[in-house]
Amino acid sequence: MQTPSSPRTKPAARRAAAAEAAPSQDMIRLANVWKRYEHGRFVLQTIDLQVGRGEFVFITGPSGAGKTTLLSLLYGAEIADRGQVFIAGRNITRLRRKELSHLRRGIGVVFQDFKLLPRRTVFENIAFCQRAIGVSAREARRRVYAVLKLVSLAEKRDLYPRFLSGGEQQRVAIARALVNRPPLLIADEPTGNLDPEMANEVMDVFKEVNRLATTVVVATHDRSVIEYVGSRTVRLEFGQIMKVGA
Amino acid sequence: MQTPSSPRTKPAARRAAAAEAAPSQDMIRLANVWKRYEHGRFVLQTIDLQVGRGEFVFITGPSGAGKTTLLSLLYGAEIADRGQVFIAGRNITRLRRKELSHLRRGIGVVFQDFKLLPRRTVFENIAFCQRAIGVSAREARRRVYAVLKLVSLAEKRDLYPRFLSGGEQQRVAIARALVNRPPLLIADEPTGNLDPEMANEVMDVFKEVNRLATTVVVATHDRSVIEYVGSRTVRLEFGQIMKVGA
Amino acid sequence: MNRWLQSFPYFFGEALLDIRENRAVAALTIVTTTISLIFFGALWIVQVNVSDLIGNWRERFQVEVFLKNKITSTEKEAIKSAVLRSESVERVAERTSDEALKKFREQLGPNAGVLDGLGEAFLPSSYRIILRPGWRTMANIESLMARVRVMPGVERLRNDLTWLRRLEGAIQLIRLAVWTISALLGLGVLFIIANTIRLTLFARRDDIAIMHLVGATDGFIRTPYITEGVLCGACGGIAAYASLMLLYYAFFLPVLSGFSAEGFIVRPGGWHLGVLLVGVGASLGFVGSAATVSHYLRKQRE
Amino acid sequence: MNRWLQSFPYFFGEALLDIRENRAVAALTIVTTTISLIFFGALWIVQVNVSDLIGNWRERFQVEVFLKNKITSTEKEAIKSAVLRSESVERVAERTSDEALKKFREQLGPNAGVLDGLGEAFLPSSYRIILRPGWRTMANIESLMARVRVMPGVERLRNDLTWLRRLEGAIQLIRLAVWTISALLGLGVLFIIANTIRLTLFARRDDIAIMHLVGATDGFIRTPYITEGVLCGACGGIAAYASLMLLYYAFFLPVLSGFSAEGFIVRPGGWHLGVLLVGVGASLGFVGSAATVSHYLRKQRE
Ligand SMILES: Nc1ncnc2c1ncn2[C@@H]1O[C@H](COP(=O)(O)OP(=O)(O)OP(=O)(O)O)[C@@H](O)[C@H]1O
Ligand SMILES: Nc1ncnc2c1ncn2[C@@H]1O[C@H](COP(=O)(O)OP(=O)(O)OP(=O)(O)O)[C@@H](O)[C@H]1O
Ligand SMILES: [Mg+2]
Ligand SMILES: [Mg+2]
Repeated sequence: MQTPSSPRTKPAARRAAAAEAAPSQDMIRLANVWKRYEHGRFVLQTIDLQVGRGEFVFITGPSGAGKTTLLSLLYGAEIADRGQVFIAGRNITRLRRKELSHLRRGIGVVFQDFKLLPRRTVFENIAFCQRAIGVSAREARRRVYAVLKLVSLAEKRDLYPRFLSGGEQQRVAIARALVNRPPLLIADEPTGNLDPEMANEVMDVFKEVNRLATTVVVATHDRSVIEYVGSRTVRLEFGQIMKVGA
Repeated sequence: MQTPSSPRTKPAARRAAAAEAAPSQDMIRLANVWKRYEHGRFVLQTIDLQVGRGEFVFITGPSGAGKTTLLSLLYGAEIADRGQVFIAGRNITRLRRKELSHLRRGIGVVFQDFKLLPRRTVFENIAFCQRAIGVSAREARRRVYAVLKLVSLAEKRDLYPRFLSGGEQQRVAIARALVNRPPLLIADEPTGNLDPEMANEVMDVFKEVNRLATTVVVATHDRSVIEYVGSRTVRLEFGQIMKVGA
Repeated sequence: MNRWLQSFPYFFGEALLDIRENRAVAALTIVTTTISLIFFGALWIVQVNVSDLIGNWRERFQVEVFLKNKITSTEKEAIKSAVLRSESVERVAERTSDEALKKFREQLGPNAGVLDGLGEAFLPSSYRIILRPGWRTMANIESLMARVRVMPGVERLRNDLTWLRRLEGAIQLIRLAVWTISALLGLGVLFIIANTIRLTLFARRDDIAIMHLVGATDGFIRTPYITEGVLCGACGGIAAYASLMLLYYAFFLPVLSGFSAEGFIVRPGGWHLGVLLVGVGASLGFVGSAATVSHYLRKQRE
Repeated sequence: MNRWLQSFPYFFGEALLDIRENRAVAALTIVTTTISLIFFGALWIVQVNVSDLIGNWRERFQVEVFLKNKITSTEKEAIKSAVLRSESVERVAERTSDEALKKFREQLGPNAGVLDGLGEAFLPSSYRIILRPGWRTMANIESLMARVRVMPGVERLRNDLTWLRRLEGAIQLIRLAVWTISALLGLGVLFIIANTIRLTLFARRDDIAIMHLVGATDGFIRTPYITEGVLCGACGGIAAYASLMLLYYAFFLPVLSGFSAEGFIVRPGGWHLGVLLVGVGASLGFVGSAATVSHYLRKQRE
């Protein structure tokens, strides 16, 4: 895995890549962040969090604690009600729409519910991400094959998501998050449908990606996965950070 | 939990309920079942499986082994290519469409991907199942509240599924499977999005339901859940049953 | 049936929900249905009025026997009685030379001056033969004319036969056109409503699959969609009726009265038309949706 | 722009995919657009032909000066030169008493027999004044007539003034109707295409959200839908043109030739009409879809 080199990677992402050379800056910085959904109580409160470039961090906590919400702040799907969210040094709430699009090209996300496009095959689901950032059709094909092999799904490439098992769909989502070789990888419960062996394989891929300078943030319930990787763990409970483990 | 008593429970389900008095008959019996999807290899091969009334069985195995496929044979979403599938003594491949509908009213299913109706609230998602089997609106409301409390989601009853966290959606799916008090409960990876404590709580509910004569079949990867319950485990690998654990 | 009635509020509610959530399609469908039914209704109005008009014209149809100037009264009587003997004749009216001139003057209108100073009796007198209704077919008329033409004292015959022939042709043509276009419009509406229901089913395919999985029967699943089709069709009918009445009273009537030189009055269809349009709309809605849903559910089974 | 062209196959493919997957709605839209554009085209044909027809009538418009029987040739010359002096007159044609009678006979047709044996010269001779094109307005005509009416030797004047007045009114009315209906039809098509795109967007809302999340820009997301709108509109235009030509050559022309006693020929629009219909359809498609997509994406942002 290398830093992003796609021809259309634009200012935000390029700056992010450039800043990697200066690791003094954090990849993620949340300062006193509060978040609530319409007509609800605060789902996140007084969140302070820093993740350095090249770090591997787990977010854990009970169901409904706010893990998914916290992650969605990082790629701008939700906007904090109070506080600041900096990604690669840029204040994400201040970005214009186009800038946000370009920033997102530098972030790979594995969604908890996969969010695969139902009317596209496995191959197209992943290739599409490459096309959207302007990679040529040929180059995209090459990269998609490579990443599908990584999650042992090369033979399923022409199937539609609905013809896949739960775990296979999850691996497609993982492959899609990896294909753009993003400087930041965010994964929400990426092993919920995987057996322990497969889960460990995926974690091996994440560790490898991390070794090649990608910052990794994983939300999970799965204690054995956390133990397997053994990196920093942030525990959320009722929307607040409880303790920062080793 | 009691045996099904809804006014519209029809022959198939009623017979199933009646047969409960004669536990000599199996709830589930698969005899040399083969199954493949169009244009694919066989996903299930030579499956022989018996589950007695009132049993609690785990199905486990790696991603893509065929667990979901096996379960889908039990409620008639898929039809075996070879072999026989008996549910409560009835050959499911022989049922006419209407009979199948009535049989399904006696089976609660937790789907791996939840299958909640997106345009209905949590409450309606569950109440709808009761309405479909002809329970009066009032009675349905009472039962839905009771079952929502069981999965700690009473306060989320008026939200749409997309406003719930992954674990909360999963618990709605569990509540829906329980609300008709089915003689047979089938759950596919029901704890994939739940933290270990919540997973154990759900297993406590399943055990309680099982104690009240419901047959329970759970497909899962989660070893801690299997250990927590400690009942019979069937392991699938590449579409075949490998070993039957204690 | 009783249970069906009991569940009706549920089905109706579901149908309304579907329409609300799919309101873009529903609106499109109702608008297209309305337009089709407007044409259908307009055709109906046209047909009714053309039938009336043609009835009128037929009523006025007659054969005129011009008599020689020097005809004897015996000859005149012979002609009259011969004509009256024919079954197809209702009555015979004599038109004297003076009356003919007066009529001719009327026809000439402002140019009648050209006749001034001409002899009073230069136009021949004639018998106008009024035919019995139902006997005004071409065959009858031709045989009557053949008989009369050869009688002594007859100068020549005049009739509206070519006109009648054209009229009959026109009537056939109009009827054919009306039926063809109506059938096409009906098919169009059927297609559109079936399409809407197909779209709704498509949008709801996950819901329907889930409903099946939890044990709902086909009947339970089907009814809201059929209700939706009937509602759309009926709405189209109501809207079409309202539009036609509006068009008629607000636009057509004032404009027509400006041009009403012809004394030709177009009547709208009245409440019959309303019932017809709503009935046709609802029926097409029922057939279209029932067929689509049944087909969809049958396909699912396989 | 260059990149846009490069991506065009992708956008076009996506648009076709959308149309294929949403073919029910697309079909409905194209059909409705086609119907609207058929009416639009028919109106255009009607307007062009009515303009021609009216031009024809106007061409034939004239004032006739009937001369006294005992007019002197000096008076005749005085009248002619007075008329010719007027700017609005193109030429003056004399019609002798004989010619007038011949014309009258022609008009009477089969009934011309009534004139047999009358004096040859009982109709007055007259001057027909043919007006210069562009000078055939009511004001000009009325002033000319006022001048001529009082001259010695003039019996009376005849003109088609009431007819002209009616015609001008009819032209105004038709023009107004054509523009109003065209505008309404255009709005209708706009609404329908916008609706289709809205439906497509609705069906694709998850896709669009996911595309945004993985970093696709608005432009990238927007273009396939706009292409789809333009395609639908253009297809409607093509279909409408084809239908109109078919209607004209297969149905209207034969029927009309049966009734062509009037010598009145309706011309179809030719390829101009085709270009017009496709252009209007595509433009409406562009505007409708672009507005809807932009609105949708703007709403998403909030
Ligand atoms: N779009 C939304 N609108 C309203 N409330 C929401 C929305 N999304 C989440 N919530 C609520 O916010 C709370 C936190 O949700 P979140 O998805 O962040 O939890 P989580 O930690 O990811 O849980 P899980 O482990 O079950 O996925 C939950 O109570 C949920 O009901
Ligand atoms: N509808 C389908 N059409 C074609 N192939 C399918 C279909 N559903 C599943 N498969 C294939 O069948 C195999 C078994 O799938 P199944 O869903 O039964 O696995 P599973 O054991 O439930 O896996 P997981 O633990 O990942 O959910 C997989 O290889 C999958 O790709
Ligand atoms: Mg979550
Ligand atoms: Mg599965």
